[in-house]
Amino acid sequence: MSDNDLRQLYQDMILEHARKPRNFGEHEDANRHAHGHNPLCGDDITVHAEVDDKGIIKTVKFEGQGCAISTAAASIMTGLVKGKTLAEANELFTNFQHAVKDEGMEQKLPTKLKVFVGVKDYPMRVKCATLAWHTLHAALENKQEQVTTE
Amino acid sequence: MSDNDLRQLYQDMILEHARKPRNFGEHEDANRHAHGHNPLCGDDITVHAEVDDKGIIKTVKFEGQGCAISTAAASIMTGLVKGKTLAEANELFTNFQHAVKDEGMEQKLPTKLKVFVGVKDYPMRVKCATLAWHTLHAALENKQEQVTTE
Amino acid sequence: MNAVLETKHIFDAEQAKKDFPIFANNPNITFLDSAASAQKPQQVIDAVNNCYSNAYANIHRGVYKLSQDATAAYEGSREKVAEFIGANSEREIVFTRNATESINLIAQTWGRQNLKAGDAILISEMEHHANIVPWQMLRDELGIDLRIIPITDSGNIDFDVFINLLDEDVKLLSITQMSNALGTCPPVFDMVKMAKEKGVVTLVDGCQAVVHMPVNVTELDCDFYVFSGHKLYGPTGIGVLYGKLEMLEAMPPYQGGGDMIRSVTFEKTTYAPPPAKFEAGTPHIAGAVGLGAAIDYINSLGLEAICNYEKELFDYATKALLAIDGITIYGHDISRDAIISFSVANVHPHDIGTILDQQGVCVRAGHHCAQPVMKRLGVPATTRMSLGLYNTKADIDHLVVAIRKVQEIFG
Amino acid sequence: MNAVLETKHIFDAEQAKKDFPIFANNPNITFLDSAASAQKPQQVIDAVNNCYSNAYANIHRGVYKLSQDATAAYEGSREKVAEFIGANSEREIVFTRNATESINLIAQTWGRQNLKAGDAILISEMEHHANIVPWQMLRDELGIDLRIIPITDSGNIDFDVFINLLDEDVKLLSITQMSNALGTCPPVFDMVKMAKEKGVVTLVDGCQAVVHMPVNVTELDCDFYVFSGHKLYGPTGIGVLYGKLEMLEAMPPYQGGGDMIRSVTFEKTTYAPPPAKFEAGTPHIAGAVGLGAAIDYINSLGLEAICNYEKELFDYATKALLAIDGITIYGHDISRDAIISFSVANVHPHDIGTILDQQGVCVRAGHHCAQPVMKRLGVPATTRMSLGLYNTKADIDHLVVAIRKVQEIFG
Ligand SMILES: Cc1ncc(COP(=O)(O)O)c(C=O)c1O
Ligand SMILES: Cc1ncc(COP(=O)(O)O)c(C=O)c1O
Repeated sequence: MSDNDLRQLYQDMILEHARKPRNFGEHEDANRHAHGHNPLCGDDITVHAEVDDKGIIKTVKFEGQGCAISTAAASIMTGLVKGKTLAEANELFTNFQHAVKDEGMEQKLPTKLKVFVGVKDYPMRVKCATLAWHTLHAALENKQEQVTTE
Repeated sequence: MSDNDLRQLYQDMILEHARKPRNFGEHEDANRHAHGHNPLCGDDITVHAEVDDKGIIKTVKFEGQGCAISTAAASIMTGLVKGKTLAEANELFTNFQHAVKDEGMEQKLPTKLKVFVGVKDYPMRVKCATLAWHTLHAALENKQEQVTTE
Repeated sequence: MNAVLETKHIFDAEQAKKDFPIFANNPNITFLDSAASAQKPQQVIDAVNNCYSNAYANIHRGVYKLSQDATAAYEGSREKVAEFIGANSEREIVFTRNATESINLIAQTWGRQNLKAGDAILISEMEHHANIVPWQMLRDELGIDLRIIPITDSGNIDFDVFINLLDEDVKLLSITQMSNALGTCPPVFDMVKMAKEKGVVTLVDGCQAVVHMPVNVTELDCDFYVFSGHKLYGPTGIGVLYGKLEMLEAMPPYQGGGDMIRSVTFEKTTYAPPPAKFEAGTPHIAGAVGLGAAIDYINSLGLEAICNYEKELFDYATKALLAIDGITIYGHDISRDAIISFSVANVHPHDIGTILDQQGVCVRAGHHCAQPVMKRLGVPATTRMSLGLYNTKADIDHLVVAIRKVQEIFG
Repeated sequence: MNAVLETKHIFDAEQAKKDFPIFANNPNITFLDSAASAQKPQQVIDAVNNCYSNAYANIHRGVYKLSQDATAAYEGSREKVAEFIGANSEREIVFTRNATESINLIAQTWGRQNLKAGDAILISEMEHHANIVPWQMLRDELGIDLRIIPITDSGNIDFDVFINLLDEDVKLLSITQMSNALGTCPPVFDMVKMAKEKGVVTLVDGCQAVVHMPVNVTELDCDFYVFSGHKLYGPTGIGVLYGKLEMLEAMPPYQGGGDMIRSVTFEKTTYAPPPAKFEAGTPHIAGAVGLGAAIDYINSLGLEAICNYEKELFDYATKALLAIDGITIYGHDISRDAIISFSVANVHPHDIGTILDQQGVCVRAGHHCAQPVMKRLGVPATTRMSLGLYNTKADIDHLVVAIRKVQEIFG
C-alpha cells in the first residue's frame, strides 16, 4: 500500500489538530454542556458551548480523550461553529454525517471537514469522526443524558 | 429395495408375535414388577415375574402397548426366560444387548432372538427391541423407578 | 393468509430441487420431514462457506476491514429478516439459537419482569413443547396460572373456550400460527386482535407458518414473533425473536457478557440498546449470514408462488392418502397446510417409519414434541409427512406405494 | 502446563496455513486477531458443508437413516470434545452457543439453585465480561457478594489476596485460565486445588487456554470448564460446557422445550438426563459437527507441536515489539502466551488499528471485553496481537514494519 493511500485518512490537517487541539479545556462562560462516549474505543468527550440570547454560538470548547480522528474532529468543529446560529450548526452536522457515510455527499462541506471523508471506508471510525458533533448537538438541545455512538 | 431386504427386520416370527403376543396380560402370582417406557415412540410396558425362593423364574407376563418390534421382543422374552435362574436370564439379556448393537455377536443367541439382529442397522429401534428386557431386569432387581430407554 | 395470491413467478419444484445437493447425493430418497428441519439449498451452503473463506473475523469490535465486512454481512442479514417478516426496523430482530431459545428468552426476561402470582398465561393444547415447557418452568417459579385452550375434534382451537379463558387475569397469549403435529392454523389474527383489546401481550410461534405463508408482523400486530432458521432452509443454530421495539427496550437483558454491554465496572454495568442487549457473546455469524441467504433464495423463487404450489401439492397428498384403506388423517380443519399426521390401521407409527425408510421415504414417527396433542388424539404417536418447496407429486406417489408395502407386510 | 513437551509431530505453519482458504482469498493479509476468533481450515468448512449436503436431517427423534446419521455425527462430536479435554464421559459435555452462554447457564441453574444472600463468588480482575456480567446479574438478583482477586503490576492475579479472599462465604471460584487481554495465565491448578479443599465449586474459563495448551479437566479437577468453538478453529454458534456428571445431574434445566424432556403433560413435565437436559430445541447440528472436525484437524497436526511452535513465535514477537522505541507491553508475567497487548507512545490504539489495517495487518484495538483490566492499566484501550497456528515470523515482521509506519505518520 502506497504512502499516498495511507495518508488519505490521516491527512496532515487531522494529525496537526490531533496533536494540538484548538479550544481544548474548561469554559467558564458556557451555558450548554454535554458528555459523549464511544464505548467501543473509550473515546470520551465533554463539549461546552456558549450560546447568546439571539441563538448565536459564541464559543465552543471541549475536554476529554480520544483517538486522532475524534480529537481532530472536535478541534475543527469548535472553530467551524463559532458565530453560527443553532440552525446553521445543525445543518453543518447533518451534511457532515452524510458525507462521512455515503459516497459523493461532500460537495456541501467546508474544506476543513472534507479531510474526514476518508473515514467512509472505515465504518467503525465514522463514530470517532462524529462523536464531537453528536455531543455538541446534545449540548445545544440541552439534553441531559450521555451521548453514545453505538 | 427388494422384498428380501425389507423382510430382514420384519421377519415372520416378529410379525407373528406382534400380532398375537404370548403371555400378555395380568399376572396374579407375580412377585416382581416393573414399568418401562420409551419416551421417543411412546412404547409403554409393564412386566410381571414370578420368581420362586430358589431364584428360578417360574413365569413372566407383560402388559402395555408398543410397536411390532417391542411387542414381539416382549412376547419372545417371556417364553425364553421361563424356568431360567436370575443369572441365566441376565446373561441372556447381556448377550442380546450386544447382539443388537455390535456386528457378529449373535452366535451365542438362541434362534428366537436371532431374528432381532436386523435392528442393528436402526439405532433408534434397538431401544424397542430391548425395552422389555430392560424392564424385566429392573423387575428382577426389584427396582422401583420407571425404566426408560433414552 | 391462504387466500389465492397473484402469482408473479411460476414456481418449478423440479428445478428448485436441483439447488439442494442432498438430493443429488441421495438420489433415491424422498424427503417428507421438512417440518422437523428443512434441507439446505447450495445458495445457503455457499453463503456459510463464503463467510468462513472470504471475509471472516469476529464482528462489531474490530476496526479492520475483515471484521467490518463480517459485521456488515451479519447486520445485513438482520435487515433481510426484518423485511421478510415485515418488521418496522431491524432493531426489532434479535438473533437466537432457535425458536425454543426465543421463547425462553421472553419467559425469562419479559415474563419474570411482568408476571406475578395470580396472573395467567394462555396457550393452546396444540403447542409444541417449546411453547409449553418454558411457561411451566415460569409457572413453577412465580406461581402463575397456565391456561390451555382445548382443541376441537377437527384439530383447531376451540374459539368459544378461548374467549371464555381470556379474562382479566390473562397477561400473555402465546400461540402457534401452525401446528407442527396437525398442520392446522389457529386464527391468530383474530386471537391477537381480541387479546390486544384486553391489553394482553401476544406471542406468535411462527416456526411452521413462516415457511408456508407470507407473514407480516406489523399487520399481525403481535408483540413477539419467533421462528427457527433451520426450518426455513437456513443453517442450524440460528433463530429469530421479533419484538416490538418498545417491548425490547423495556425488557431486562437475558444473558450477560461481551457485546451486550455499554460499560462494565465491578460495581455497575450498563447495557447496550436492543438488539445487542439480547445477544451476549460472539454470535453465530455464519448462521445469520446463511439465514440471510435462505431468505434471498426464497425471495428469488417468490414466496407466494411457493405457497401456492405447496397448497396444491398438499391437496394432492391428502387425496392420495385418503384413497388408501385403513388410513386415518388427524385433524380435518380446512386451515390445514403442508403437514399431514396419519395412522395406518394395526401398524405402530414406528414400524411405519422404519419400513418407509427402508424404501427411501423419510417421514417422522413419534409425538412430534407435542405430547398433549397425542394425548388428545388418544394415540402414543402418529406418522407425519410434511412438505418443503422441493417436494413433488412423485414424492407423494412414492409415499403411497411405500405405505401399501407396509400394509402388505403387516397384511 | 507450558512445560516443554515431547514433540511427536514436526509442525509446519507455512504448510498448515494453506489449509485456511481465507489466506488464499486475501493474500496480502496478516491476521493477528485469533484471540477474538480464529480462521477456519478447509477441513472444518468441508465438514459443515458435508453435513448439509450429504446426511442432513433433524436429530435424535428421527427413525430414518438420514436422521440417524446426522445424530451419529452430532453425538460423535460430543465424544471428540470429551476426549480432547479429558472428560470422563461424553455425557459431561453440553453444547451451547458460546462460552458466554456456558457461563450464563451455570449462573442461572447451579447458581440460582445453590446460592443465597451472604454467599460470595470469587472472580478476578482480569476476567472477560462473559465471566463478570452473569455474576453481577446474579448478585443483583440474589444479594450475593462478588469478590474480585486483584491483578499485580506484572499482570497475573495477586495470589496472597486470593488466599485471603477464599473464606467460608465463598461458594464458587470462577477464573480464566488465560487472560484474553494480557495473555497471562493464572495458576489455575493451584487455585482449583485450594478452592476444592475448602469445598468451593470451581469454574474455569478456558476460552483462550484450550487453544494454546493441552487441557485435561479430569486432572485439573474443576467442576465446570467452558470454551467457544469459534476460537478453536471451529464454526460460529457452538460452545462447550463441561460439567462433572454429578453436578450436571443435580442441576435444574436451563431452557425448556423439545429434546430436553422425558415427558410433557400440562400438569407435570419430567426432564431428560444430562446432557440432553441442557440442550432444548433443535441444536446447532452443523456447528457441533464442524467443531468435531476442528478437533480432528488439531489432533492431526499435534496440539503439543502447535503449542511449542506458538510459544517460540510468541517469544519472537515479544522481542521484536520490545525492540521498537516507544512501545509498552502490558503484563510481563512469565506465564504469558500467544497474546500481546501493547501501546505506542502518543498514538491512540484505534488509530494504530486503522493504520495497521491499511497495511493489511489485522489486530484488535479496544478494551477486549475486559474493561476492568483497562481501568487497572489506566488506559482506555490497548492494541492487541494474538497468534493462531497459521502465523509465522513473516507476520510478526510485517507487524513491526507496519508499526514503524504508524510512528512515521504520527512522527
Ligand atoms: C477469556 C474469555 N472468556 C470468554 C470469552 C467469550 O467468548 P464468546 O464471545 O465466544 O462467548 C472470550 C472471548 O472473547 C474470552 O477470551
Ligand atoms: C410449532 C413449533 N414451535 C417450536 C418449535 C421448536 O423449534 P426449534 O427446535 O428449532 O427450537 C418447532 C419445531 O419443531 C415447531 O414446529
